[in-house]
Amino acid sequence: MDKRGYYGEFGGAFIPEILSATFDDLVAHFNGIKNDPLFWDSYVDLMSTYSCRATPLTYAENLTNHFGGAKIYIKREDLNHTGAHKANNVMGQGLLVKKMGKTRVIAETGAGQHGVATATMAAKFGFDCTIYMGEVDVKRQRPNVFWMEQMGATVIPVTDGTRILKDAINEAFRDWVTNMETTHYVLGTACGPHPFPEMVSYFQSIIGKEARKQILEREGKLPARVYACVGGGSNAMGIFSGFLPDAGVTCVGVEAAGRGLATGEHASRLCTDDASVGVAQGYKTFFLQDDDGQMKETHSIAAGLDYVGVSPILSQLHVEKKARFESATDEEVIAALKLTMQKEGIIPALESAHAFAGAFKEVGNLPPDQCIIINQSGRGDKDIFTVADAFDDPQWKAFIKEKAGDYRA
Amino acid sequence: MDKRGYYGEFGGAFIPEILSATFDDLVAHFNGIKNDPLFWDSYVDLMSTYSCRATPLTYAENLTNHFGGAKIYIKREDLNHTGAHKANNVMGQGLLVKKMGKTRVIAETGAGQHGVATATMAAKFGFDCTIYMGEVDVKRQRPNVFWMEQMGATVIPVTDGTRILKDAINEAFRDWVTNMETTHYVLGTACGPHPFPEMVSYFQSIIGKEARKQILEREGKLPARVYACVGGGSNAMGIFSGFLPDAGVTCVGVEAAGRGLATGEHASRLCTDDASVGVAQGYKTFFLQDDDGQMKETHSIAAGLDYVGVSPILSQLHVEKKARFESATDEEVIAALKLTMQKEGIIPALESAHAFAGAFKEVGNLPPDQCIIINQSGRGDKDIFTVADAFDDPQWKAFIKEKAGDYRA
Amino acid sequence: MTIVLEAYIREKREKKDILLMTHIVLGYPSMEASMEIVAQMVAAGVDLMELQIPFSEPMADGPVILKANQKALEAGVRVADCFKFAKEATKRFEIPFLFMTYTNILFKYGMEAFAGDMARAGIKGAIVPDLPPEEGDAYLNAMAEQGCHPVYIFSPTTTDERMELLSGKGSGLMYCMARKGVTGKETTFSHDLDTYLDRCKKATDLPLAVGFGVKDKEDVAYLKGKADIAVIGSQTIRIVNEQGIDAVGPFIRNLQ
Amino acid sequence: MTIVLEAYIREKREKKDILLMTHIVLGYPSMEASMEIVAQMVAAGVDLMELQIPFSEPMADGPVILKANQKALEAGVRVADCFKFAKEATKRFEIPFLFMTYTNILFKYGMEAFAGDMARAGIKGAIVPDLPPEEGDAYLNAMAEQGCHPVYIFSPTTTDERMELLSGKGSGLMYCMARKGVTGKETTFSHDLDTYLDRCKKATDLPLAVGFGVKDKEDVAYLKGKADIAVIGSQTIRIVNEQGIDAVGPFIRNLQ
Ligand SMILES: Cc1ncc(COP(=O)(O)O)c(C=O)c1O
Ligand SMILES: Cc1ncc(COP(=O)(O)O)c(C=O)c1O
Repeated sequence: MDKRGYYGEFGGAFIPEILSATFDDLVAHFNGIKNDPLFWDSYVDLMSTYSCRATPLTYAENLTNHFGGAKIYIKREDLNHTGAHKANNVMGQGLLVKKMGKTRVIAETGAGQHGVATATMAAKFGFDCTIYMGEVDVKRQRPNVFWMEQMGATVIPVTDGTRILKDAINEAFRDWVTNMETTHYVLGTACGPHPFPEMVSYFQSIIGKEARKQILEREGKLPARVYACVGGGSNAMGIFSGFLPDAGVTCVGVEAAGRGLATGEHASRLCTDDASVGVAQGYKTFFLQDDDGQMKETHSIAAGLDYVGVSPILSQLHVEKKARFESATDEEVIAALKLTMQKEGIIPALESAHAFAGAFKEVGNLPPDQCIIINQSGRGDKDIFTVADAFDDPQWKAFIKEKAGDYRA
Repeated sequence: MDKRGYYGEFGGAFIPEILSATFDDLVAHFNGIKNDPLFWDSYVDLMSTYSCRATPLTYAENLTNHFGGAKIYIKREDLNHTGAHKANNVMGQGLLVKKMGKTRVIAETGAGQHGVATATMAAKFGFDCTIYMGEVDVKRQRPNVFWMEQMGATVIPVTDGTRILKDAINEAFRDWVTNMETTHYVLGTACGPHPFPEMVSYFQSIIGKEARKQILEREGKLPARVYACVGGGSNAMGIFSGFLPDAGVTCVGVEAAGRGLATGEHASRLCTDDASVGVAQGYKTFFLQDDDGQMKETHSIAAGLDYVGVSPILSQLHVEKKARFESATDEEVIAALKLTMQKEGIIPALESAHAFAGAFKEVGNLPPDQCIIINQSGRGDKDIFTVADAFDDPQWKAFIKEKAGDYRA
Repeated sequence: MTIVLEAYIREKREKKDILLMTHIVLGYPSMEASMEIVAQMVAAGVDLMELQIPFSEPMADGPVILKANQKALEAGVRVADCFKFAKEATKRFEIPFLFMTYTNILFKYGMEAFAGDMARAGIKGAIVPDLPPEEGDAYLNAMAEQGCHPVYIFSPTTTDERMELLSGKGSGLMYCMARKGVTGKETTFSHDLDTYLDRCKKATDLPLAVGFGVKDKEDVAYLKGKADIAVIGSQTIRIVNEQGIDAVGPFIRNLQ
Repeated sequence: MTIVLEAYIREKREKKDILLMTHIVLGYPSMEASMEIVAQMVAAGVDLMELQIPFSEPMADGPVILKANQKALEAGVRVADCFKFAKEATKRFEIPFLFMTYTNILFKYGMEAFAGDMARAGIKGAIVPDLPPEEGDAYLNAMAEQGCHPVYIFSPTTTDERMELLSGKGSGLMYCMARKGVTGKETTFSHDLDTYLDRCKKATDLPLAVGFGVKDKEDVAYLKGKADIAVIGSQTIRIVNEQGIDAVGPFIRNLQ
């Protein structure tokens, strides 16, 4: 084990001894593909024939008029196969797994998107597949569980800890330390031990590459700001990476303020002082933890943002002030989601709706000759149970009750 | 009213007097855009920035190996915004509505896809929107109803007749004859009075144009066969139109055999003798009707195929033997869906799965140096309630019961 | 024979300010009831009647007639039953009867056969709302051959030119929709209607029947001097639904 | 002082074929119970003990120890309580104690403060499974300064070269995982294990402790002559869960 993947003081690879050789192998293979000019082409080819890359950049004319500020563009990761940016990372790692000669993949999932994406990739590449998912998330994202299972994956509800994303990650590591010869752990976000933060960002950078080219074609200039929601940080890293070198572009990460930052029931690690630097799940970053270093319970309406840690690369961008981090409450997110549906006919995932909410707070203050890009990391129809609950839709409830009645009969 | 849009003996415009002027206007505007070389460009531009056209052509390597016959390609209409080919037609008509200066759109919907697509288009273009949907379909496609409503559309459950697609069409016409000054009826398939069959096929022809180009790029030759499911016929017309002039390409439309052609509980109009020529819903075609001309009840597991009539253009292709029509039973469709999910990580809509099932019956008999294209008209995750029921998934049922329990509390 | 219906109407009009045409759906609520309703209507002084052959897709009808169509079909009404009914009605009652139905019923029956059996059943003409003249060659020929009246419809959106076309193709009477929309909804009888009816009168020499939303004495009175015939459609079905068959006679009597 | 632990082990080994090291999670099921378990174990002849400071994300632990961690935290166990416990245990009992925990507990406490308080509490060393030597500079320095043993882990996948690296960084003893995976699962003691332990022996001069899946007399017997210490981890927690605290003494006695 050589390069440990540090970004300032963040990152590293705090892994159990037993995985040492596995990580050496992984780093070597990852370095191999990074240095292989043909690999990126094969990746882009896969993504443009199996998924629909380049994903479009949509001009949101009605939202723009509504806020009367900068022009709003939306990068449409929701149009990816399986409905989110997660596909980018997963397909990239799938190609890597083939190169490594492994036959089984495992993954954690929070929102279920990464699980569905991994199960999909496993079906396509012919790998065995096991998905770990916190029991709480299994409940709120049942449709995704159903599809994962139908695609041949085994979904294991994690009943330990807080039974959400972080616990699923622990459980995936427990599987991995037992089965690393055959198995690759497809980590779903730009977190975890090196090389995952770098590797996941590498695959997701396809978003930023495209978006930069597209906005230049459309507007002839760079955006003033780029907004992305921040769970683990992969979609943010993906789009930010296309604009970080550009001094004039502000990258804004939007975290989950849950029931409000003041309530403590949130999942904001960078935009509050509630988090502090720590080491868990194999890497060093800002974590929501107590003084002893025990991880706290987090809350977000969006399962995919409900996470204690954050990409070490984003932590470093935060510390260096190369990116700005804000937050949006559950309530603001629901309002942003409604507005976007009604104005543009677009349904962002609850995760993505954080980026929209963050942008909506600011865009009216920017002059109309500027433009911004919001990264729509995924589509919201997977969230119907959560959204219908959040909207408290009586007809949906009636429908579910009737359906349940049918099943009882 | 001049040109009546006949295809052999099929087609025409059997419309109430009150719509006469409306249809004249519609025909004139449609002719206008057809003859405007810039219109098609603006349409393609909209579709490639708001939806993700060109949709990919995916090589299904695992399915190909599984059947050991011709190479299987899948045209990925499921990756369209809103999840089906319906978006093509709807966005095209949306541009037309803007040109006509109308402010309100109405539509019928069966599977809900066309309703969602129309509600989406209405949100984007700022039109008022009312969707008519058979009560039976409202029940089986509740998630779609939820999204339509969230996007600002009014969904009216149709409680008359057999309470499915055809009844929704009648009801939409009833609205139209009352509100034609302000309102355009966005018919969702290549049926109905002229110019709808031609107009919907025109917008959907984008599928065939792309597919033809893509397969030539990938394979250097045309496919031996092209498969599409046939409800009203719009996705079939869309892809077939790219290949009809090619003598070497067989276009195969796959209809819904429901519980089996012999049971009479199906929706097959062209591949059986159960249907006969008739006039209803404004056009002449093959209908599933009794000797008096009363329409029969149809059945399909796929709400979008559960329709008594069929595009007059397809009827003529059938009579002229320029296309071949086959069918697939509910059971075959479920099997094809499962296989496709597990082999390719792709979830076809139940409608689209008919095309897969039809292709799977034949592809093994074609030599490996040939290729075929299956049109995947939509994605299946909208169908979770139907699919979970068809698969009889106990965990899904448990989930729904628990959810209902929460709502009762 | 094509002028028979017109002659009848003109003759009657000499004695009455406005004639009444009513509409029923055959087999709703039953074939026997339908006959009883006809009897009451004729006795109450109705001048002409439309007999609707039920169709599964009555696109131009509103909820009341739509439901009646469905119920009749559910009860098993066949087209042959309707012809039988027609034969009996025309034998029993002196007034002229028209068929009202949709294209497919004629098409499946065969245009010539339909017109022939119609004529033999003593039916004077037909109203087929989804069969515009552009699609009507076979129909018009068959009707002409049998001396039956193809009745066309004017609507408020019909242009003057088109009114002339329709007038040239149709015969017997001209059916003027009082407003847009389907049968059975409210109509406001207003100045707009007057202007429209003036246009109708200018466009055709045929007697004018005004329908869609005509439901009470007041409406009928309004039409006097503006049209030859007031058409009562959905309202009689509503009366039957709400007050029973025996309420039909008194309702009709009260209209005049 | 770095040789204190090794010296103790070698001395004990002269009298016993194999030593026993046991493992408990502090505060599970309660702090009092933990102390009672330690007492029973010492009385039953345990030679060394690992005291695990509970952590919310015990990535390398299997279900039994994982749940014990959680329960302890739910009961409110703080790191400070663990130091207090350690101080008392080292005072009351003669055997050497090690801390076992995860990096974040040390990191948040501060490496130097942690090592200092450890030393003051009489704890001989620490096992931190998610702190590989590559990440361990601060830790190693702090431990060295306080004369505490950083105990490293060999696993069946560790290469010979890496074993030497680990051996050079660690002291006190070398913890050899008997198999892949997490704590608390079955292990098959087989020829593969022998080959692996031979490799371990060649790579280091430190005493070898073998853990992961060692659960009964038979397992312990198998390790005689192959290792210096048998480590009983999850199995004692299982005994406590299933038979209560008082079963611990008899269980340990029966192992030897
Ligand atoms: C649609 C969507 N967006 C965003 C996220 C958050 O992850 P990340 O911050 O890695 O992009 C998730 C995670 O599941 C997701 O499903
Ligand atoms: C996904 C999908 N495919 C196919 C159809 C059938 O329609 P058509 O035959 O017009 O393509 C529908 C109709 O709703 C649909 O939703």
